[in-house]
Amino acid sequence: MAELSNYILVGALLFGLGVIGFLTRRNLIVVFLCTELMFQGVVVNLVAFARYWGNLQGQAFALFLLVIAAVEAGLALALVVVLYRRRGTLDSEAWNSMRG
Amino acid sequence: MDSLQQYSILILLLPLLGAVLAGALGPRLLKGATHWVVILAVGGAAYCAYQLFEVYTHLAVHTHEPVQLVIYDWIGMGGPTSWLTVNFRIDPLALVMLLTVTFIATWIVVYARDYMRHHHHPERGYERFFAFLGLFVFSMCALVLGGNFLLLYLGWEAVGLCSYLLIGFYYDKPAAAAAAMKAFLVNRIGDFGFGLGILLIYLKCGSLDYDYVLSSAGITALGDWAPGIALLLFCGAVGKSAQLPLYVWLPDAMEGPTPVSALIHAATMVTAGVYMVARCGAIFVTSEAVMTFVAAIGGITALFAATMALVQYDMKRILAYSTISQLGFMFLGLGVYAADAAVFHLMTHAFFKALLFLGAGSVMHAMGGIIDVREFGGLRKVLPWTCYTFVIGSLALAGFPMLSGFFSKDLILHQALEVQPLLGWLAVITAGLTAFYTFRMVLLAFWGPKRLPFGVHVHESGPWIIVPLLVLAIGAAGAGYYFHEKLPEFLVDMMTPFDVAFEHLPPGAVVHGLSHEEVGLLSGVVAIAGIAVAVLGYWIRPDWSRRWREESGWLYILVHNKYYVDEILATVLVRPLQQAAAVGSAVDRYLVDGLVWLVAAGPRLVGFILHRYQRGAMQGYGVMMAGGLAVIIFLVFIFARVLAAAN
Amino acid sequence: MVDWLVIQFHTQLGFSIVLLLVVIPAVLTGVGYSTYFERKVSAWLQDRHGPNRAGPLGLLQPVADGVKFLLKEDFMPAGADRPLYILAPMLSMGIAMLGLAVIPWGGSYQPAGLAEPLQVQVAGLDIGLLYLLAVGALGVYGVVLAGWSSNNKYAFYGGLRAAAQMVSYEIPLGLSILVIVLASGQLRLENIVEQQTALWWGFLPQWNIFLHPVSFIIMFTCVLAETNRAPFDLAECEQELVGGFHTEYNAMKWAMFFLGEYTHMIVGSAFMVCLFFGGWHVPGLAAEQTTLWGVLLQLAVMGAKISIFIFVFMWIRWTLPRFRFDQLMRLCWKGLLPVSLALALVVVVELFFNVPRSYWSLIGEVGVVAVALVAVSLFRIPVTGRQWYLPDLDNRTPLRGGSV
Amino acid sequence: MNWSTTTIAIYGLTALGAVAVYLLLPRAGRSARVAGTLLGLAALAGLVVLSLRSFAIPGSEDFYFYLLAVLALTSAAGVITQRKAVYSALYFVLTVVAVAGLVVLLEAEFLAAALIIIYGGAILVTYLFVIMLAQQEGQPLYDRRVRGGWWACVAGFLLTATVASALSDFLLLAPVVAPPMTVEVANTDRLGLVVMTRYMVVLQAAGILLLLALVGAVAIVRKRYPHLETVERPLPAIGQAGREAAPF
Repeated sequence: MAELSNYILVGALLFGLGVIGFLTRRNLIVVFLCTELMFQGVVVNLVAFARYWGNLQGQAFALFLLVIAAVEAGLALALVVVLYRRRGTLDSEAWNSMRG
Repeated sequence: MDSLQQYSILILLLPLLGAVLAGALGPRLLKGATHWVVILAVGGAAYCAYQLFEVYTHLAVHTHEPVQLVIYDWIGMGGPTSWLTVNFRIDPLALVMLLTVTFIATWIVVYARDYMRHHHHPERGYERFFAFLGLFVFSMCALVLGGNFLLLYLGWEAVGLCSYLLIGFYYDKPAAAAAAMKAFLVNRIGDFGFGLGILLIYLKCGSLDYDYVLSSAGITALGDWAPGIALLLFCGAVGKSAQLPLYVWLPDAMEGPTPVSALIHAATMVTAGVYMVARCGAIFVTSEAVMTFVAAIGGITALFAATMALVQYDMKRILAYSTISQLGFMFLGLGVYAADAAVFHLMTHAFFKALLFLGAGSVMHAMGGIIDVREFGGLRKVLPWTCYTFVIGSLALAGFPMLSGFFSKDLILHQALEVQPLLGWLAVITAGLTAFYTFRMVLLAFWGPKRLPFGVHVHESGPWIIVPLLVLAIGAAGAGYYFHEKLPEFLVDMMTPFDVAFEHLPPGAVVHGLSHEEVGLLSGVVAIAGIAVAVLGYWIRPDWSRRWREESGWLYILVHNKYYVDEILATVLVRPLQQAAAVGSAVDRYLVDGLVWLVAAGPRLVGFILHRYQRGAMQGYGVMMAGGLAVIIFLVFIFARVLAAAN
Repeated sequence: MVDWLVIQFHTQLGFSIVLLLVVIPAVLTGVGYSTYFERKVSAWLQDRHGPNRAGPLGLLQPVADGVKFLLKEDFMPAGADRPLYILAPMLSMGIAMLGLAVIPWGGSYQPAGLAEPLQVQVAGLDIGLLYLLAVGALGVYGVVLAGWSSNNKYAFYGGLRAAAQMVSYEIPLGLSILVIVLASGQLRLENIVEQQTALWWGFLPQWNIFLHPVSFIIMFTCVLAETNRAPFDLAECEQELVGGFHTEYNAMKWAMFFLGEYTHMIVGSAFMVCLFFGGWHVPGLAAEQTTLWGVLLQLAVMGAKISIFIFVFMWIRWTLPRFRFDQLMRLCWKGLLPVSLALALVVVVELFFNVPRSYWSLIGEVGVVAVALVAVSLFRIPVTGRQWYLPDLDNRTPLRGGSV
Repeated sequence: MNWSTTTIAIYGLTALGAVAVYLLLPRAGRSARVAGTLLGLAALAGLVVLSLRSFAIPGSEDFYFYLLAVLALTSAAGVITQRKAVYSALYFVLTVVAVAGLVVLLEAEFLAAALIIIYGGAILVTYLFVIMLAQQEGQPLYDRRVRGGWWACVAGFLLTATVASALSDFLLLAPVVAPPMTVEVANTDRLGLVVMTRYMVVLQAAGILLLLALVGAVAIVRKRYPHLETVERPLPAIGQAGREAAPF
């Protein structure tokens, strides 16, 4: 039986890959995909903790995390569609009008 | 017991439900039929009040004992048992108030149906109006039914809120908005004292229930503070019931729709102070000085307001000053240990003053919104129903023998002449003035040659208006005779503290001057004399009144300008406060804001330097965030490791 | 042979392998003959003969088709996304076949010399129902990817339509299944089937269809939509989109889509049979049939029930006209979704009040439908018709931006 | 092997992985995909070897764990290194499936099914939908080159390495072994009980959140301007529109 630290490591690496993707990719949709990737890492962590602590709270939280992910997908994609309609591009650099 | 609980809860819930329905569904769904909801709700409350009365009087237990109903625990005050509960106290005083309030309110809501519909204002708030009325009835019933001071305070403030909302009902009229604000602010002064009083009661007694506070144990717990608390509570009564010096809001409150003036500013809300003092008699009678103070405020206000009513031309304002004056009578009654008479007067006054206001409203309705008696006259022929019901109300107000005002005023005068002879004689004079100014108004409006404002199509009001007038006229005529023996009997329990204190007055404080019958004769004669003078001056020889006015010179000017009270208040209170506020504002703007600006200047400077690094690309921020987070985690990790090594 | 294998492994595993070896060829053959059957049905419905050349009654037609598919030129359209173009049909068929794993094809089987009975099921999962839903949820990828990778506008529109349609119809599907899950308190398909083997009044099997007919109708509708069958085959409607998502496909890759669709139909039918029609249960026969012959009889009954469903699918396809796409979506979001939500609510309330598993639930469902019908007729909710209350907006989504 | 060597190993392997990801990221000119792949595989193998020491006897479950973990990580790398957004999304589906497998290993079957149904069946389909809607012609420039890849890789590496080493360090000090599961009640039932009792309020809040998101998404995307051609057309009277026969 694998140890908790193994699952933690997998979760952390998934999260880290998500972070790198989030920071480097310029396509807004892929950027959002990378946030979902970070969610995956968190899910692995939560469920692993739940298993090794012998309770279900981690699973419950993972379930709510799915809700958050769904909400995020819905709203983010709606925004992406609107942004795309405005500028005709998905490049995140097209949206820097908030610069100081 | 159960039915008591059900009925008392229904009395509260029905108007609230009506208000909520009218407010929520009115604008969209009910529209022109909104009044039905509120009429049914308030009428239902009146029915429930009557049933409550029936059940209460037929209780098997000893009659007239107060019944306490605990509805639910409300606020935990720490400790396992100490709860502020929502409890009702049902006793004769509450019942009299409830019956009066719901009965009058029912007829006024009926009246408002036509009045608000065919009003000269471009009406937008028909549904709003009825929702507010329902809310008011709910608040007033909560005030009266409540079994502790907190509920009393709640109801007290809630009726204040309704009053504010309804005075400012025509919020697009600057005068109405200003009047609403004025009423609210002036009431704040009184309510501040009232709230302090309640807090002191809680501090001293550890409870707010009437049951405990007003019992001998509670009074003992209050100890030396009782007179002070009584004064503070009276402070609230002065504000709410428009006594000297806080009466200034009531005449201005006439900016509200007339049904509101009738219900709130004549019949019910303004009498809350009287109810409160009667309720808290046990606290007030602990000090003779306080009672004298109450009586003095009442007596002086009565005279003072009556003189101002002499020279007004606006019917509603005359009635407003009259209301202040009559409220003064009630406080005089309370101050001379005749609380039953005061409550009796409260009830009869509710009938005839509501009637008079509604009558004035009917005139206003017919005149297209004009209410100044100089602009019309001789309406007797065109508005017969209004005229004769109005005359009945006026006679009752004037204290014409055998009408309702006569009985109640008579009781007060009798006791006042015994306990405070000076104030008693002042009150007799006031009674005469009352008769005079009432009939001055009646004669100016309804008698004499027919004069109408230009371009007004005059018509008698419809049954929705006439029927309430008739019902209230019957009440104004007959209530005094019908109740003048029953009511004091019914209220005998409430009178116990007053009676005990009265018995214990020092010898010589009570003057046995005139007998009951003699006082009745006196007041009857005074009333008829006042009416006769008015008839002489305003009907038979109209030039006499003009001559009186001219000959009184500066006195007339003084009274006509309402003794310059508003101006004095403005000079003494408002201006200094405004100056202080200006100073405060300057301090705030330059000193405090300057400091804030200085504090803010640092980040601004930093921001000025850093802003060029904000490229507006979120991922750039993301890099910084991730890197920073990593550094922090790393430091924490190292720190934890070092700690672990140190241990 | 079966006994030998089972005793060899001494576990369910061996039996599952045997079952797999039986089921997959059987299903594939069934799929092949479904295409034949479909053509025959359509022919009967249109009063013609249908395939009757290859073999007796045209029975060898699927074989001939297979040969043709294998021998045709494998074609790759220009500008297609090569890996995905190849992956799409594989996904379509493979994912459809995954569902076969949890279908209970029969009750339990007790071979001689074995202590515990074996489940006639490849994998008895705790969450068999959810597994089926999950697999069904993944089924959309084949269609969407095919549409996208073909580099063809019609195919692309077909893919988009399929995506929107399948995501939408999954919700009422899940809710109508939830009704059964709530009522039975089970997520294992075999347990749900076993619950339905009890009898009313000694003769009427307690099938869920009698208790939850409305739920069944909703589920049936959704399965039609999920399998892209008419009248919901908007993703491949030839009048508008040529061939829809498979416009550019031919030969074996096209055949795999075809096989995927029919496998999907079989799995969906098996699913519905298990949920609503007592699965392998033979009416009039005791539920416990642990002999080999009994199990075979159950397998046959299961197959018969599935075949009836497939016939109904075809019957509907050749009878009803196709929906318009907005009607399709409106039917889902304004018709099926509210009703199935209400159904779930009714079942929850019945559970809360411990209403026994009897005709009460039937009354509840009928009530929900009555209310829905009244609401639709009173408020004129446009479930499939035109919506009159919306102003005319430009509902076309510009594909290339900048239309603001 | 004590903790400090483990930490150093984790740092080193993560750095190796970061370099691999950097090499794999799409950029202008020739990208060193082969080198990146090899480095990445090396890093993965190192991680596997590193963690293998914690098993006395690797069992079949551990085999599945490694299979799924490697699958999850490689497909996650695929998500962030693919040039076409569609491929990113598909790799993500693969990640979800792998994570669901890991979750099954952790005996949370319900959550695994929920992951696949919600992520695979709904969220990712929506992503695909939007990707297809918004990206019609070839590969745009912004998908073919990343920006600031170097800094991002450093930041991501730092974050991952610190988190992973910190966590696994504390866990290594007190190795946590899974307690045996007491499977009397099915996972779904127990999860349902927890969610419906202890997290009732959270559940309600989640429902409200979903509703808000639904309304919000519709409000965001919905266009409020009438189309020029249709502006003139009068609206049909209420209740009449359904009756006008216009099938198209």
